[in-house]
Amino acid sequence: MAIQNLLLRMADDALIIGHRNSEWTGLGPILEEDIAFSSIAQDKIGHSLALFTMLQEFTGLTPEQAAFSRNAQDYTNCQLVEYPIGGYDFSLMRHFLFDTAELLRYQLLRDSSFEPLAKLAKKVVGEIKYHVFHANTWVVQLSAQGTEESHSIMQQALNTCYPLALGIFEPSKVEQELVDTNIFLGEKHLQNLWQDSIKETLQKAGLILPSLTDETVGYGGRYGYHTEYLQPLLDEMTEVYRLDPTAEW
Amino acid sequence: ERLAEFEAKILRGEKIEPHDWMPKEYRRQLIRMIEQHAHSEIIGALPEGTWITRAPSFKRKMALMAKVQDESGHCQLLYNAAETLGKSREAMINDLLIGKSKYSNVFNYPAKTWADTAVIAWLIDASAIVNQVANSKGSYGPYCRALERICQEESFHLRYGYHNVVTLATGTPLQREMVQEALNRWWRPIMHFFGPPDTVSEHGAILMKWKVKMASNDDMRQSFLKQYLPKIFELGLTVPDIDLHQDAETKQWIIGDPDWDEFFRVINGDGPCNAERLAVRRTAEENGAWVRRALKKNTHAYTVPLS
Amino acid sequence: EELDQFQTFEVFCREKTGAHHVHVGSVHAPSPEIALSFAKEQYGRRGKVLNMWVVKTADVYVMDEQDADMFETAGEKGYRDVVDYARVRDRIDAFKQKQQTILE
Amino acid sequence: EELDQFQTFEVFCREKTGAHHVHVGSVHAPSPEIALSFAKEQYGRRGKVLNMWVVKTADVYVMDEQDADMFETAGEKGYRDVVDYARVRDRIDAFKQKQQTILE
Repeated sequence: MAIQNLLLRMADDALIIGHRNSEWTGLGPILEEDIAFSSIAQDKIGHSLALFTMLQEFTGLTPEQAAFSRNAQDYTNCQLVEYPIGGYDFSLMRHFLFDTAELLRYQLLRDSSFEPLAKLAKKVVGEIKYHVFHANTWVVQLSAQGTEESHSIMQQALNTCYPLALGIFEPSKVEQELVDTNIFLGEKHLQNLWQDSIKETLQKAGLILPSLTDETVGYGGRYGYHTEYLQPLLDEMTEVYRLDPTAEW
Repeated sequence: ERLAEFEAKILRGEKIEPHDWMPKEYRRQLIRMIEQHAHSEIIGALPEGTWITRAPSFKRKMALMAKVQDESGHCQLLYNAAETLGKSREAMINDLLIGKSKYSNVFNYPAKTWADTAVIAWLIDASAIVNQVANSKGSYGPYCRALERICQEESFHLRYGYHNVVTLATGTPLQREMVQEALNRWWRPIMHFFGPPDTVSEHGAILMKWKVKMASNDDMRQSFLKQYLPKIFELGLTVPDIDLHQDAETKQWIIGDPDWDEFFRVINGDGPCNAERLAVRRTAEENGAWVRRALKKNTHAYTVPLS
Repeated sequence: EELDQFQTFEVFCREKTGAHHVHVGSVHAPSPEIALSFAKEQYGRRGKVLNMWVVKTADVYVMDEQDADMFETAGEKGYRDVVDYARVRDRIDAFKQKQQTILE
Repeated sequence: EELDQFQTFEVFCREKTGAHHVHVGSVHAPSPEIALSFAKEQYGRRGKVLNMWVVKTADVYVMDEQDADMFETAGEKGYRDVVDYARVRDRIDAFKQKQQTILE
């Protein structure tokens, strides 16, 4: 089922990036930013919960079973989201590139023929708009309006993140079916919108897109090929759940 | 003269506001107390924070994230309240990192298992609330207003913690054992949380008169025991204190000696996690320095927040 | 300076000690000092106003209306509110019930 | 080393229920946009916030507490002399007059 493929990769993306960004809770560069970034991570986990709940209709698995009992090769998140949080520059740049795509994706999905997904999209678009507002503000603040030092740090983060971010749009094997059934207009279309959208902020931030070399592009995630970082993340995430998956936690 | 008017105002139950006249000692003691409360919030976020990535369900994960986020939020509110007294936030953070200013001793112990986070969220937040509710009737406006919002948000922590402990205590044998062991580890630090019996604590008297400190350590401990021991026993859990008993007539709970030497040893830096907590805090501050340098570039002179 | 081009100031008052400052309205005035005296005139008359702030309206940054949708879902996050953790009573009673039957 | 301190903004929230913006606290931030984003998270992550203002603390003019006694009389004695108030009064009326004519 094409819709299952779409729901699962969206759920996996949101869960893994929410999990990674939650690692900043209590450790952010500034107290107020710590609070803001944690809210964004919580929203992501909330979105993944909503998507896994939708998937339950098809799979019969509860969100916990779906999320806490799969190994890396069964995960379909893009590789960008599984990388360790690194410095605040990496996490911010990933947040900017990922959430710009996420907002555009949910805006498109408001007209999806798959009713539950259209309903969810309408509900969360406001939240994600704030995520993008937050990301844009910080990228511009630390690049154009920051110091020489912060500008070069952010440029370097963009050089690292941009090739990985292209993995968000890696077409799945059900792409055409999604487009034909008007569930989703397709990753290609989304990527075009995304290229224009990030260009605007990057110009304001005085950052330039890196030139691409094929092997750095972050493809593979949609087909279960992941970096060495994902399995340790999943082992940690499920450490308590695995003590007794049948218990109520 | 001004001191008399100041004390009369407090007696009438009015609040002192940032621009009012106040004795130097009042300002100093308030900054010390609010600063320590703020430090305890940011350091308190660390033991629980390590379990966010291992929370066993979506709701627990989101709730623990929201709880630790609240602790950063409360720290921000409290630093603001202390800043209205004229000490900048960076100076307070600096005093924390160089060990000059203290934080609540209970966070110098490790959260060993998931059940530890449940006991922390319930009983340590409950202890903090006993303290905060008392202080929220104090004399300094900005601190009371901050505590008003903090107490509202803490009510979620308490309910979340209790729900978590109850789920474990009424769950599988493994869960029940895990929460009993956590309770055994945390009981003594919780008894220490309210501070040594009042005869020993030297700040007492003047702070009470100026409504900076609103209740004695023993009264607060007793209020905690009265409210929460019945709930612990109701779940069939025990506490590691063979001398603990309730006085037949006065209904007061009498506790065994929680070893105040250990309390003073740990508060002066010799607990299991003292070094680790400050090290993590220092790393976080250092990692964020480039961000703060970038932000500071285009700002004007610092002004003391208003209220 | 141009006196008859009066700018507006937003006015905030604290009614009694311990309370928050509340926005009560705005005044036209050429300078903050005069704005404060007008504000006292207009808003200080009724009750005993203890403290007053004025701010040039131009200095107030507003989250614009069409961004209000960013706040919309804030209220629905049950996981961080008390309400989601209420049904504890029945779980304890069920547990005590089970303990009872084991003892017999 | 010189501490990296930056400015604060005072935050005012309007809740769904209340009509007035109420002062809820302040945030450290380098710019109004970031201050708004911080304020939304710190003071708007729970419940019923509809709208938010932020103002640089430095832009807030405060009626000093010592002047509080100036207010005390307001409650009892009504009119109170302010030096050039009379001259400024008719100027405001003139200003309002002019506004009126422009509007018509």
